[in-house]
Amino acid sequence: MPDADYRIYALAGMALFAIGFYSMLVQAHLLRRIMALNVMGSGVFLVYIALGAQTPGPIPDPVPHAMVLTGIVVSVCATGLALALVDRAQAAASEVEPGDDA
Amino acid sequence: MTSRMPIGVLSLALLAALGWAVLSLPLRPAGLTAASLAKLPESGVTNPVTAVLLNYRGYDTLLEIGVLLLAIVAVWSLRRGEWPASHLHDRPLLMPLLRVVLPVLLLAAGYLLWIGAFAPGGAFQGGALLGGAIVLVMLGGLARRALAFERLLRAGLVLGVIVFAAVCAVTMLLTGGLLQFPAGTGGTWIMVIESAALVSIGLTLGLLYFGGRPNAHHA
Amino acid sequence: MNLQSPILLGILLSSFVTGLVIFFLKEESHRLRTWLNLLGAGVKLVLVAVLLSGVYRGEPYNFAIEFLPGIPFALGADSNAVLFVTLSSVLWFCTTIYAVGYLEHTPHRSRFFGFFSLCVTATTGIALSANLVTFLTFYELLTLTTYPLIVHRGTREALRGGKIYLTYTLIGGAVLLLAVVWLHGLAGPVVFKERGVIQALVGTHRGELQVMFLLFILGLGVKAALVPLHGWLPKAMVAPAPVSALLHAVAVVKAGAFGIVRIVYDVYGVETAATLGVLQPLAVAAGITIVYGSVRALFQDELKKRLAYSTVSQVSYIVLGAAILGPVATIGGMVHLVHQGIMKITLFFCAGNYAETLGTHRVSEMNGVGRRMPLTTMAFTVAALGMIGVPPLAGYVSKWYLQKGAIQAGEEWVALVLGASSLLNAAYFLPILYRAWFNAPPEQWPAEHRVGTWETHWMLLLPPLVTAGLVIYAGVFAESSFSPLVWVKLIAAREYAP
Amino acid sequence: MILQIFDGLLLLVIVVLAWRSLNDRDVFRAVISFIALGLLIAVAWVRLRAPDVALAEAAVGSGLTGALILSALVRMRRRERAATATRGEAPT
Amino acid sequence: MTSAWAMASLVLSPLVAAALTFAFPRLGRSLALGTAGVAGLAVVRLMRLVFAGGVQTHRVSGWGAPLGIELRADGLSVLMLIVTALIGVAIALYSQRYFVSEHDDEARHRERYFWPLFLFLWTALNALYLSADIFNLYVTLEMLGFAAVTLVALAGTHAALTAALRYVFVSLSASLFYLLGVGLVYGQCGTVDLPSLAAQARPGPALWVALALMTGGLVAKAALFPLHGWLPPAHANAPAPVSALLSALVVKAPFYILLRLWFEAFPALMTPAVAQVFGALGAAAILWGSVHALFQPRLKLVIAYSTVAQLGYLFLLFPLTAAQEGGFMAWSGGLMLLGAHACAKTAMFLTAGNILHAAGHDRIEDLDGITHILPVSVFAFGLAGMSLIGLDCPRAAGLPGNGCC
Amino acid sequence: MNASAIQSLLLLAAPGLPILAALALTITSWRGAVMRATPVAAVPALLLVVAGQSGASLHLPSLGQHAVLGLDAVGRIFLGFTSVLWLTSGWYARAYLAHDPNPVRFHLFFFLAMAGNFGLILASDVPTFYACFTLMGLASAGLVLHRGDAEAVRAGRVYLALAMLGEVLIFTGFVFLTVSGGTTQIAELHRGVFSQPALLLLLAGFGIKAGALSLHFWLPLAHPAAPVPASAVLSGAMLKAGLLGWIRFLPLGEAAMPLSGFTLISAGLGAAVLGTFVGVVQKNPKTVLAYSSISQMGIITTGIGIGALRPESWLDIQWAVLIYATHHALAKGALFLGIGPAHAAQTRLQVITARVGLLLPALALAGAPFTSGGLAKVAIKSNIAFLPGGWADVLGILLPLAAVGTALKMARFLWLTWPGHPHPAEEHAKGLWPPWLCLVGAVLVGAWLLPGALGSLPVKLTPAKLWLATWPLLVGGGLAMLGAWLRRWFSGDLTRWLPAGDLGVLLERPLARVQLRMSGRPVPDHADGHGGGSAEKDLRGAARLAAVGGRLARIEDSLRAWPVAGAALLLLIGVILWLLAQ
Repeated sequence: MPDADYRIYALAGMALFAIGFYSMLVQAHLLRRIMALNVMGSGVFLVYIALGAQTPGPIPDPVPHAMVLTGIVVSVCATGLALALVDRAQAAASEVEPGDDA
Repeated sequence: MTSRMPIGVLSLALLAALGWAVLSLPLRPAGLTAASLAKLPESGVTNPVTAVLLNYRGYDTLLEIGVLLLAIVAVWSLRRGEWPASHLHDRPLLMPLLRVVLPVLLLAAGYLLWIGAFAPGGAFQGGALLGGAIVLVMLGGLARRALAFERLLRAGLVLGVIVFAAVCAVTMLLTGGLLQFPAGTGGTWIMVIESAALVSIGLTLGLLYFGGRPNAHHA
Repeated sequence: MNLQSPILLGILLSSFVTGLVIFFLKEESHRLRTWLNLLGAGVKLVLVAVLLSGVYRGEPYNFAIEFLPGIPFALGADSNAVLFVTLSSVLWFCTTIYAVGYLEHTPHRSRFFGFFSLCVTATTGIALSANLVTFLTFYELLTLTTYPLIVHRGTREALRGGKIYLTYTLIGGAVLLLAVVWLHGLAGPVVFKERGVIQALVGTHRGELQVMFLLFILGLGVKAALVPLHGWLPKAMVAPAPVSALLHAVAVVKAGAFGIVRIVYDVYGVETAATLGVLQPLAVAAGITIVYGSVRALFQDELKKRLAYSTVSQVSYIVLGAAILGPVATIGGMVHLVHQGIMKITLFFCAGNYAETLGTHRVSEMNGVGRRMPLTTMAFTVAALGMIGVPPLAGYVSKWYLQKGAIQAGEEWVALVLGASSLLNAAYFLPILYRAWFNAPPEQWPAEHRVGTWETHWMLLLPPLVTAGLVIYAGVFAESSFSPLVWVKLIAAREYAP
Repeated sequence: MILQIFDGLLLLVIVVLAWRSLNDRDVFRAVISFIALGLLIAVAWVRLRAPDVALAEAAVGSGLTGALILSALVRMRRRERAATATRGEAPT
Repeated sequence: MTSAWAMASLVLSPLVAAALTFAFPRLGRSLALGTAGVAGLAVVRLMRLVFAGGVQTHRVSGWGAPLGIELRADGLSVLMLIVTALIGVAIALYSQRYFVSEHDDEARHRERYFWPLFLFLWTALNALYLSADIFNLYVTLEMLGFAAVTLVALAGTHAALTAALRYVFVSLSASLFYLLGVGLVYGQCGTVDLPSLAAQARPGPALWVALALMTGGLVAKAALFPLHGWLPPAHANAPAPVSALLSALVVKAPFYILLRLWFEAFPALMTPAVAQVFGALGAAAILWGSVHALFQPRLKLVIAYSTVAQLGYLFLLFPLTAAQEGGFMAWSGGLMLLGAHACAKTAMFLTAGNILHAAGHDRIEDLDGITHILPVSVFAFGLAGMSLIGLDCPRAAGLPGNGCC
Repeated sequence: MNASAIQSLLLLAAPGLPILAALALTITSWRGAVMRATPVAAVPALLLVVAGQSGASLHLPSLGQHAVLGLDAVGRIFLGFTSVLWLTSGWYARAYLAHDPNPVRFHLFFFLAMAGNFGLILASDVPTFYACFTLMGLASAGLVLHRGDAEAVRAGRVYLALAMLGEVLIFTGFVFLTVSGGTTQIAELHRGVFSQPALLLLLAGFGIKAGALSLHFWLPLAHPAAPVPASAVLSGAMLKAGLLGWIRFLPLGEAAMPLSGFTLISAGLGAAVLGTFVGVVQKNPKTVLAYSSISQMGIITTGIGIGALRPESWLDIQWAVLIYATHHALAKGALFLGIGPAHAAQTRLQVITARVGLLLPALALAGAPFTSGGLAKVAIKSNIAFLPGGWADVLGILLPLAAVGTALKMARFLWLTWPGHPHPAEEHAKGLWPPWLCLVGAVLVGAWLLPGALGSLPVKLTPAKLWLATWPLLVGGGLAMLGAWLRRWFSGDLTRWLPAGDLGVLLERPLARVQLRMSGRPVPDHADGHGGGSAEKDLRGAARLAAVGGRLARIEDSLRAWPVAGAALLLLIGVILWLLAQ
C-alpha cells in the first residue's frame, strides 16, 4: 500500500510524546513518571515507524524499524534502571513520600 | 496543582510544533528502503530488518547489547532483588504450567531466533520469550538452584557482549573492517552473534524482572 | 632550537621536577626534602642569573613547540619576562628557606612543598610565556596550584578562604579565557611584542577591542586584587605565612599585575591602548583601589589582614603605572612590581615570625616585639617605611617615578591619590612600629616558644633580613647598574622607542 | 476508508489510554491502562507493516515493561503498607 | 595499528573489560588499568594518524553512509578522546586506592560495581566521540546516561539516590527529545549520517523543530542554565572519582554533540540570533553558577556550581563562533584550546580537591592512606597539567584546519 | 690630602658620622662609648661651616638618583647654627639622660634626626633633600614619643600625622617641581616655568615643619613631650628646615608672588598674635617656649612673605631672615637647655648664673637692643618700607606689637622657670651646665658672626632708634607685671580655654569620632588597635551574605522543581524554534 498516508500515526505519536512529557512534569508519582517516559518513547517510535511506512518502495523502510527495536530495548533497560533506582531511593528513606524527590 | 495550566499550554504548543513538523515533512520521505533492499543479498539474511540490525547497523546493536548489560549491572549495583525462595510445592498450580509452557517458550524463542534471518523475528523477540521463560523458572522455585550458579548467570549475561566483541575482532582480522563479514558468510556470523545475544538478552530481561542482584552470599 | 632554549625550559623544570619528586617523598624524610627544595631553588636562581646576563648581552632566548595548530607553546625572555622571573626566583629562594623553617614539625609537608614548587613553576611560566595562550595556561595552573597551599591547614576557615579564592580566581580565569579566545579569533595567535600587536585592528574593531580590554582587566584584576575584585585576598590570609608571602609578593597578586602589564604593553601597546581610551578608566580603577585598600587596612587589627589590604592598595600602583601613558610612569609601575614584591615579602616573613615565635597575630598584641625580636622588627621597619615611601628605600623610588609620570602625563589627580595612600600607609604602619619599638613587652606572649639560638629559627630570620637588605639596596642604589630600576628603564625605553 | 476509520479509532484509543495510564487517579488502573496501551501500539505496528517491532513491543514494550512496573507497584504498596503499619494511623 | 584498529580498540577494549569485570569482579582493578593502557595507546596512535593523515573514517560493516554507520576521528574528536583518556587513566589510577580504606561489605560492593560502570562510561564516551551518526550518538548518549546515573547512585546515601533519581528522569526525557529530533531529521533528510546531513538539509519546519528538540534535550543533558538544576546535587553527592568523571567528561559530551549538530550538520541554520541565545544562556550560567558557588557550604557543591559556570562558558562559544567569518573553521583552534583547557582544568581542579578531601577526612584515622593516595593523585594532576601545557601531546588536536569540520 | 678631598670628606661626614653613630648603637658593646661621644657627631658639620668652601660639592653617583651634597652661602649659615645646636644638645643629653630608661633609643633617633638635618642643609638635589628631610622628620617622631606616656603618645601621634602630611605634600610638590623644572638639581630648578601646584604644595608642606599658622599645632604638643635636648633641636634647628625649604624651593627673588606673599604675611602675623595669646596662659615653660617659637617663626614667615612680594629686594630680605633664623635658633635653644640648669641650680653662684643665662637669651628673643634679637629686628624692619600697598603701614604697627607679645611670653617663661632657692640636686645635673653656657655664649656672638652682620647696623645709634627698639620690651614687661598682679583676683585655669595645641585639640574630637564610626567599636585609648571591629564586621557581613545566599538558593530550588525545569526546557525549545523559523 505504498500510497497510503500514515502521517496520522506520526501525529498520534507526537500526541503521545506531548502527553507523556506533560504528565512527566505534573505527576509527582514516580511510577507514573516512569510510565510517562515509556509513553513518550512509544510516541517517538510511532513517529519513526509511521515515517518509515511513508517511504516509497515495496516494503516499509527497515532502517527505522531496526532503530525502534534498538529503542525499545533501550527503553526497557531504562525502565528497569529507573524502577530499581526508585525502589532503592524509597527504601533508603521510606518515610519520604513517593514523588517527593526535591 | 497550579502549575498544570501553564505546563498544559506549553505542552499543547509543543504538540502544535511537532504536528507542524510532521505535516511539513515530505509526503514520501527518501528513506533507505531502496538501499537496504539493494544490499540485502550481500547481507547474509533475507529479513531486511535483521539485515539492518545486525549487518548494516550492527555497530548500533553492539552498543545496544552493551546497554543491556549495563542495565543489569546498574540494577544489580543498586539493590538486592526479591528472588523467590519458595519451593515448587508452595505453588501447586505453577509446576504443571511450567511443564507445558517452558518447552514451548524455549522452542518459540529458538524459532524466532532462527526465523529472524528470513522473516519477522530475531534475537530480541526471541530474547523476550526466553526472558519470560526465565521469569517463570525463577518463580517456579528454581531460583535457588540457579543462584547457586551465580557465576554462570554472570557469564551468560556477558556472553552477548563478549561474543559480539570477539566477532568484531575476528572480522577485523579477516577483513580489516569492524564487523565486516567476509563475503558470503554474513548469515553465519549473524547467527553466531544472535545466538549469544539471545542468551544474554533473555537472561537480562528475565533478571531485570527481579529488580536486583542475587541475594546470595558474596563469593 | 638554539642553545639558549634549554635554559628557559630548565628554569621551569627546576621547580616542576622538584615539586613532583617531593610529592613522592615520605613525610619523614625532611632533610632530603629540604635539600631538594634548596637545590631546586638554587638551580633556578643560577639559571635565571645566566639568563639575565645573556639577555643583558642581547642574546635572544626562545623556545616554542606547536601544541595546537597556530598556537605554539612558546617561552621567551624579553626584558619584562626577565624582570619578573628574576624577582620570583630570588624571592622564591628566600621563601623556600623561610618555609622550611616555618613548617618544621607540621604535618603534610610533602604535599605543601610539592604544590609550593608547582606554584613557582606556574609563576615562572607566567613570566616566561611568550604568547597569550601560554600565559593563560600558566595563569590557570597558578590558580590550581595555589589553592592547596591556601587550604593547607585544612581548618574550616582555611577551606572557606580557599573556596572564596577559587571562586574569585576561577571566574576571573573564565573571563580571561573569554578575552583570550576572542582576541585569538580577531587577531590570530597573540605573541607578546613591545608596543603591542593589535595596532592594525584599531580602526576596524575599536569597540570590540575596548570590551576585550575590559574583559582582560576583569580577568586579571581578580588576581591583581583590583577593587571590587579583591575580596579573596584578605580571606586567603588563613594560609601559612610563607604562602601569604608567596601570594602577595611573588605569585598570585603579582601574576595578575604582571598580566595587566603584559596586556597593556605587549598586547595592546600602551600608545594604542591610549588611543582606544581604555587607559583612563583603568587608572581610575587603580586609583580607587589604592585608596580603598589603604582605608581598609587602617581598620584591621589582624596583622596579616592589614598587610593583605595593604597589598590590595600597593599592587594597584603597578596597574596605575601601566595605565598612565608615558615612560616615566611605566618605570614607576614596573619597578614597583619588584619593589612591592621585596617589601611585602619582608613584611609577611616578619608577620610569620611573630606568629611563629611569639604567637602574636594581632597588631594590638605587638607591644614591644622590637625588644624581643629586634632583627625581625628591624626588617619589618625597613619594609614598612619602604611601603610608606620613605626615601631612600625602594618604595620611594617607585612612588617618585609614578608621581612624576602621572604629572607629566597631565594626570594630576594621581598625585592626590598617591599622597592620600602614603598618608594612609603611614597611618597603618607607623602605629605598628610604635608598638613594636616603644611599648613595653607584655609579661607573657600569647604562645611563645624558643626556636634556635637567635631570636627565632635562623631559617626564619635570614630571609626577611635578606629581603629587607634588598629593599634598602633597591632604593639606595637605584641608579647602579644592577638595580631593578635600571632594568625597568630599559623596558620603558623599548616600549616607547620612537 | 474502513482502514482509515480503523486507524482513527485505534489512535484515539491509544491516545486516551495514554492519558489514562498517566493521569488516572488509581495507580493500579493506570498501570493496567499502560499495559493495554502497549498491546494496542503493537497492533499499530502491525498496521504500519512492522511485524518485527510488533513482536518486540508485545513481548518487551508491553509485556516485560508492564510486568516490571506492576511488580514495582506491588513492592511499593507493600512498603507503604509496612510503613503505615509501623507508624499506626499515619496519613498516606 | 591502523586507524580502524585504534578506533575499534577504543570502543571494544573498555566494553569487553566492562563485561569481564562484571563477570569476574576481582579483576576490576587490573582490567581497568589494562584498559587504560590500551585506550591510552590507541588514542595516541589515533592522534598520530589524524595528525599525519587528516580525518580518519571507518565504515563499520563495510557499507558506509548512509546505509551503514561510520566511525570518524577528526581533530575535535581526537581532542575529546585524549581528554577522556587522560582523565580516564587518572581516575583508574586514583580509584585503585579510593575504595581501599573502606573495609565493610558495602564498600566492597561499591568497588565491585564501580569498575564495570566506569568502564561502560568510558566505552560510551569513546564511542560517542568516534561516532558520525546521529542515531548511534543516541545509543552512546543513553549508555553514558545510564552509567553516569548509576555511578551517582553508587554512593548509596539518601541524598545521592535522590539526586540520581532526578538525574535519571532528566537524562531519559532529554534523550527522548533528542531521539524524536533524530526521527524528524531522518524523515526529512533520509539519512542519519552526520557529515552528509549538511548537504541533505533543506531548512523547513521539520528541521527547525528537529533541531530545536535535539538542542533542548542536549542542553538539558549538558546542564546549561536554567536546566542545570540536576547537576549540583548529582555531582556533589557522588563518590569523589565519580564527581570528577561527571564534571570533566560527562557533561561535555552533549555539548560536543551540539557543536557537531549546529556547526557541522546544520551550519545553515545557525543564525546570529540563535547564537545569541546560547551566548546569553551561557553568560547567565557563568554568573549564576559563580554566584551560587560562592554561597555553597560544601566544597563539592562549590565544584559543582563552578562546573555549571564552566559549561556556561563553553556555550559562549556559539555567539563568538557564529559572529566570525568562516564560522567553525576560523574558530577551531580557539575552540579546541577552550575545550582542552576546560577539561584539563576541571580534572586538575578535582584531583586537587580530592587530595584535600582525602586529607580532610583521613586526618585522624588514616594518615598513611593519604601518602599512598597522594602520588597517584598528583600523577593524575600532572598528566592533566601536561595536557594543558601541551608537553604530552604536541599538536594533540591534530589538524583542525584541514580536518576538523 | 688636598683641600677638595678634605672638603668632600667633610661633606660626607657631616650627615655620615651621625648615621655611623646610629649604626654603632646597634652593637651592644659600643653603646656606652658612642653615647658619651654624642656631640662629636656634630663636629664635622661645624668644621665644614668653619673650614668649608662655598660652592664645593660632592657627587655620589651610585647613591639614589645621583645624590649631590654641597655647601652654599645659605647652607653655611643654616649649618652653622644647626651644628652648634646639635653639638650642645648632644652634649647636654649626655647628662640629661643619665637616668633615662631608654638612652639608646633616644640616641638612635637623635643621631638619625641629626643626620637628616645636616643632610638636608647640604643636599644640592631634590631627592637627597627629600630623603634627609624625611629622615629627620620621622626620626624626630622617635624623640617626641620617647617618654612613652600618654602625653608623649598623643603628641607623637599629632606630630606624625602632620609630619606625614607634610611629607606627602612636599613629595608631591617636588615631583611637580622637577617635572616643570626638568631637573633635580636645586640650583638649576627655577629656570623653567614654576608650577603653581608645586608652589602651593611646598608652601603648605614646609609650612607644617616651620609651624606656620593653622599647621602649627603639633609644636606646643611635641615640645613639652620631648626630652629637653630634643626640644632644643626641634625648636631651634628642625623648625628651620621648613624655612630652608621655602628659601630653597620657592622662586623667591625670581618672580613676584602676590598671593603667596599675602598668605605668608597673614599667616606669619596671625601666628605671632596667636602664639602670644595662647602662649602667655600656658603653665608648662616648654609650652610657652613652643608658642614663642610659633610667634617667632611667624615673623620669619612674614619675612619670607615680604620676599615673595618683592623679588627685587629678595637678597636683602633673605639676609634679614637668615639673621633672624640664626638668632632665634640659638636663643630658643639656649632657653630650652636652660630649663634643666634652672631647676638644678644649687649654689648661689649657680642660681645667679642660671638667672643671667636665662635672661640673656630671653632678652635677645624679645629684641632688646644690642642683642642678636635687636639686630634681627632691625634687619627685618629695614625691608618693610619697600613693600607695596598698605603692607608697610600694617607691618609697621604689627611687628612692634609682636615684639610686645614676645616680651610678654619671655616674662611668662622667666616667671615659670625663674631659678629660686638653692636646693639639692642630683649629681648628673652638673653635666648640664657646660653645654648650656656654651650655647648662651653662642647666642651672644652667633648672629654677629654672620657675614656682613655688623655692617648692616644703622650707621648711627640715635636715642630715638634706641627707644624704638626698647619700648616694646618695656611694654611687654609692664603688661607681664600687670598680668601677674591681676592674677591674684582671677584664679581660673586659662589653659582650659586656650589649651596647648589649640587648633589640633579642636580637630581631635571629630577625628576620633570618625575613627570610631569606621572601626565600629569604642575608640581605643591610643594609636590604633582596631581589634574586635573587623571580626564583628565579618560576622555582620557573613549574615548579610547568608541572607543573599538564602534568597538565591530559593530561586535555585524553584528552578529545580520539575514543572519549572520542564517549562524552561519547553520554552528554550520554543525560543530556538522561533528564532530558526524567523
